[in-house]
Amino acid sequence: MAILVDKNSKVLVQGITGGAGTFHTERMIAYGTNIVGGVTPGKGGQTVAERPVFDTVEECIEQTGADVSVIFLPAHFVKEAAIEAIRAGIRFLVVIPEHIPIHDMLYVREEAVKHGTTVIGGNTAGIITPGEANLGIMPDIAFKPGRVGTVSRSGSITYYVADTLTRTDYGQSTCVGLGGDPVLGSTFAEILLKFEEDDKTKAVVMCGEIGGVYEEKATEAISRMKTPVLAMVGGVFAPPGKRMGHAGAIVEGKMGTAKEKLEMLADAGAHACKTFKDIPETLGRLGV
Amino acid sequence: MAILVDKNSKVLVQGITGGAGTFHTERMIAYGTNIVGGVTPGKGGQTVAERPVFDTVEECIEQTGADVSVIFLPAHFVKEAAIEAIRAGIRFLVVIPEHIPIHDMLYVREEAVKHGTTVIGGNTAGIITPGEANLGIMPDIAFKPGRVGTVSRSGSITYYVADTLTRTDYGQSTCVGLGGDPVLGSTFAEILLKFEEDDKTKAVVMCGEIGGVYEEKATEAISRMKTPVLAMVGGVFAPPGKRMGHAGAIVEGKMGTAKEKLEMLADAGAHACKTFKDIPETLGRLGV
Amino acid sequence: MRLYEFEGKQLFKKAGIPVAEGQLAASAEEAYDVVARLEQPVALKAQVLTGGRGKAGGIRLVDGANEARTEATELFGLTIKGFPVRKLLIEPKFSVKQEYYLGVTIDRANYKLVVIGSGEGGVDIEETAEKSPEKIVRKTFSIGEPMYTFDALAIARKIGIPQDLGKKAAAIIVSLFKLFKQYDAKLVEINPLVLTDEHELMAADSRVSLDDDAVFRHPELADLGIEKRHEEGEMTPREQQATEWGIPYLDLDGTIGMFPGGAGFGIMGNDFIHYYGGKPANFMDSGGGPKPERIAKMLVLLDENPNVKAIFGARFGGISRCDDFAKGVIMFLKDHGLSKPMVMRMTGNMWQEGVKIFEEAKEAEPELFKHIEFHGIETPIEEISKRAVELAREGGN
Amino acid sequence: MRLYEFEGKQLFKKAGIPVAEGQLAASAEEAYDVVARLEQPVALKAQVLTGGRGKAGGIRLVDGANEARTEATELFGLTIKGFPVRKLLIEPKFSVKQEYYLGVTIDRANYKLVVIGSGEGGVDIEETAEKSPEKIVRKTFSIGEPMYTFDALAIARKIGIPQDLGKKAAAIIVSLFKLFKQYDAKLVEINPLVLTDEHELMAADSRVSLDDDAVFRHPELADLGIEKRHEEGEMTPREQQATEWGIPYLDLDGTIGMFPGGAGFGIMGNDFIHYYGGKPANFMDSGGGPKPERIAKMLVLLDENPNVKAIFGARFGGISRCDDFAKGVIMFLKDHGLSKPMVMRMTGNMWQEGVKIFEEAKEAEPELFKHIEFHGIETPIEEISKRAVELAREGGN
Repeated sequence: MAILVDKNSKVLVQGITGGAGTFHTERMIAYGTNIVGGVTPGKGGQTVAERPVFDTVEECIEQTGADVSVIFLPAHFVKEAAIEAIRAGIRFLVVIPEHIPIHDMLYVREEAVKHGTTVIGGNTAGIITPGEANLGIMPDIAFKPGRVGTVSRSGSITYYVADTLTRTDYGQSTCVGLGGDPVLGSTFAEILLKFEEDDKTKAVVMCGEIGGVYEEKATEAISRMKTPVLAMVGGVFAPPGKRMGHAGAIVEGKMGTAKEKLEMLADAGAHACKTFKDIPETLGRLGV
Repeated sequence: MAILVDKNSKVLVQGITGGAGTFHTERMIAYGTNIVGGVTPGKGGQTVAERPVFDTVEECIEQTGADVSVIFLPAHFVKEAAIEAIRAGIRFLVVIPEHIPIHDMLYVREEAVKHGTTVIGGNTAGIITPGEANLGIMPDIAFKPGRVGTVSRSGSITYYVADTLTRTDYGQSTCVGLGGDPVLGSTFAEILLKFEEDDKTKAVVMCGEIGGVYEEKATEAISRMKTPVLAMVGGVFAPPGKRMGHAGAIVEGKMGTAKEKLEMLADAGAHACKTFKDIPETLGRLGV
Repeated sequence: MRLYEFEGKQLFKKAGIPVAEGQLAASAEEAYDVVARLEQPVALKAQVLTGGRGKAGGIRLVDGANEARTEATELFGLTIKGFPVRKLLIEPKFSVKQEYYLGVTIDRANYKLVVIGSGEGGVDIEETAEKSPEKIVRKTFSIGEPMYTFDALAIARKIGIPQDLGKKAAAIIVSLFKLFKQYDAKLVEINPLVLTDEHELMAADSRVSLDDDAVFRHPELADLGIEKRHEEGEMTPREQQATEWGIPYLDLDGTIGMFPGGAGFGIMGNDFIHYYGGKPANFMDSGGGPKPERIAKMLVLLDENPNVKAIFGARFGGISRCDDFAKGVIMFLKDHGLSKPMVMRMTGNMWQEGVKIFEEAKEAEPELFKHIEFHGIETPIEEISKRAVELAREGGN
Repeated sequence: MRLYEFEGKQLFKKAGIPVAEGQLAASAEEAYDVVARLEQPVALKAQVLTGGRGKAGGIRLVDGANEARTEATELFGLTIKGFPVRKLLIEPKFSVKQEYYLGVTIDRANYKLVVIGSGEGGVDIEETAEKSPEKIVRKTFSIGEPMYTFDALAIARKIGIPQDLGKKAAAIIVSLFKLFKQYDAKLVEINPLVLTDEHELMAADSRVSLDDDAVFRHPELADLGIEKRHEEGEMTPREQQATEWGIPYLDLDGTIGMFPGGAGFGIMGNDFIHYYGGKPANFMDSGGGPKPERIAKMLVLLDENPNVKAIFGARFGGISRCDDFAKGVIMFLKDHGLSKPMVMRMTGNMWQEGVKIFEEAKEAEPELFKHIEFHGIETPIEEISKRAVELAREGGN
């Protein structure tokens, strides 16, 4: 078991014929990811990395049975590509590009909720279930199969956490990159609850950072979880970020400093960690 | 019992300060209809027929508890007024004006379905539950309380049918004007099924006419109903109407002549009537 | 409101849908001039607001200007399903490798927009739809929903557009859908969408019907010279008169002048006359809440029609008021006078006021009312219908 | 991308939201000229991309041109929260009977647009929101959902706009909401919306923040002279240099030059240095997939910073590649040379290639690498952080 992707996932790549699309498709295949095809409108009939390319997601699904998609496309194509994937029946969608217009992501999220599709990103390094599937741009070297899940807003933090878990032999069940953009396809809370339901995941490390609202919104989920949650929040020594006018303060409440976020998470029952090496120490103490 | 409106309905009039709005508000009140207020944006605070006028439906509902609305407004204001009423929680909406843009009515219908609101019209004479409430422009003289429901696309046909039922002492439970516009807030099938659930209604007279698709779509409902349905369709001797291009034929199938419509309704179990006097004869034969 | 082919193509062009560069001619000489300038084979296409133009000989392929003049002269002499040909659209001839069908319309029963496509376009598309429904591709949309390129690509693929033209076809489909919404259309069709020997896609014909009730919010149409027009074929003089007066009116071949209230009973009343053995001389609709002047004009149309032997009048006041109705009848009686026997029934909103107006007028000038048999709610409408048939028979003798 | 007040008001005006007729002045003389022409009392308003302008003395009311010159001279000497005043907006003075607040923004946690209104506008709106939440009216919308006049009328009523101005206020609210969507805004605020003694509503200030990532689809903004700009206050020379090179960079007051990969560890790495007793000299982000040239420039910024005693390097290749990273470091070493001690760790995508490039270069020119302590995945990043703190202490001696 794992969450969201495993070796049985049939993965398609949207934007497979582009430079990054082709490069990472080959990497993902080399890892053993079950890439079944790709989509680039107008390039149907071509082949990339021995995988067939289609004009539409619908056709790709018809022909290959794909159920998961990874998007490698310029940011301004993401909205339509994501909506296409969601409507065509993709159940899990990974949005790699960064700088996606915020309004576009609101449309994508609305469509995703309507169809019950899980979306991660934009600006995510992707997701990996070690030994089974690696979707996105994450470096294989950091990961090995194991029993701790991770979810992080930052790609590099994901790598460091995984690296630490690999070195200490905990390994990872699944590592999820939530994404670095201001509006994300999924929230911490949603991913945490998926880990909660996964038998293989004995603990979850969540890594947030200063700014945004998704850490605060995770507290309710954490307080309900039986699976232990370890929490890191970057930016404790960073100067406070900027506010989005009065309206931002009214809608999102107090500016979440890293310290406050960490306190809120700890109050909800998460185990706060300062540096990566606190993670195996905490896991050991918890008997994971 | 009755359907859709009765003496407990709290009715508001949208466009109450306009000429037709004021005239018919006074008529409806004279009939005993429980008109509780009116809405005209910008005219909040005024009084019409001793009823308070508000700027928004929301406020009118807050202050008066209105649950039903009748719209007397120029056609191009109907879309927004109807959506306002539906969102504010009106459960039944009567759209009197004719010549409402078709696309507007599609928006209204979508909103109505989403909120579970019943809409009749546009271009309807309204609805009357004799002795309890008269919403719209129907002439009181034709009606008296009784046990037969009617639903018709045409106002004048409604009056003639009611007149016939009044003269023969059947009377009417509720008479519904479906409306004469090409796209209507409700279908025959939907109104018929409401009559089916009404204890007081012992039979229903439905009056369709040449053109359109709502008669054909009623057959399934009729075949499921226990309450007997009598059907008239106008235009048996009219020249066939115009088709909406090839697309119309493809989407809506064969052109429904009055004769074909009547046959389809009869096949579904409706009792076909040619002239109004066939109605009491049929009711008598059915023992209603 | 149906548009002419050339008007629809103007909208297509604005929307980025490829069409041939066409020119209009309003006379055979103009056609000659256009073709002489073009110096290439062209199609002369009669512009009429009806289908079946091709089968009626409304399209002519010509190679030169002289031939164009000859054929155009013939075309301007044609009347297609009642529509006289007044304009020709002249387009360069093109080769046809394949014909597709594309259309957008409203599915009224399901309250959706429907996009329809087929790989077998042309005049027999309805037959295809009936006999081989699998050759018709449909996709429905809610009114508020956008069409995306991927929706259109899927349609293009399913109707067999060549893969390398998929994106171009998708752009056409998306544009057609946007155009449908932008102009409050009831129907837009490209039939056929042609694949030429040069491997280009082109809209070879246009059919666009807009919602009359929404034209008010599209002043940009008037800028293109597209305005409300009468869409019927040729009218009788009486129909023209009625149209000028704003009264929906249609001549029929019977003897009973129909003077009913409301469109609903306007249609059903005609059936009643048939049931009792008579034949109506017309259809007529008073429109909602007619003023006395309009009522009077309706009666003028009937009284002056030599085919009319008797008049059947019915008014059940709803949005219309019996007092206005009575005033209109009296206006007619005073200003014009009634020369035919007439039986009428009046009831509904304001009937007391209406009856009072009648009675007072009749008391003052009884001779005006000598041809009128007046009834109220006490007489069933069937009796009135029967009586009208009798009166027409008597009058016919 | 935050707009200046006068730019926001340009958008307001285009959208039909009433604003005062303002004029810009870029010098005290221009201010003098404008006020001399206007011949009426005016407000001189410093144009800066930050809040708190009023409290910082950035708004001056003056009655005549001479006074305007004096006050403008003062204003042009001000720096408000790091932003020097370069332009003044000059508007006729108006009376204020009541101040309202209107704003639209994104509720990121719930993925909705939120319209906010209050009957108590002005600078203390956040305090109002906290202490008297009942005085704040909110209405949420899905991104695809239109705002109707009735929605806006309800907001106007609830914030206490006088009934007879309800429709005008509603039009302003609807326009503000449309503007928010039309320009891909993150925030639009009218604070305050003023009710004048003349019983008129007017937007007395504007605050508009647009989504940088969506500016590409609004070329119409450039037509208005609105373009991407640096939104921070005054920059240090090094920050200016970094900005020119397109590198997100911020000077801090420590001694350790931070050369991390990725924004995420860029932030957390700074925490680590603190945890081990050091202080970073900067923030820096390489951006996704940096090319060697950019890597080299990042190092130049650090090496040339006299405050930097040691450099902390970390690269975990993801979208970025270790081979490009290694090439960049070597480019820097060859073209510029490293004068500070540096400890670094490199692993992730293409690490084998990166290590190979390093080793070959080091073998060829070992002296270039003398200040570098190089680590791979075998060394935890905490050790690297500790070592950087040690090196900085040693260097600081």
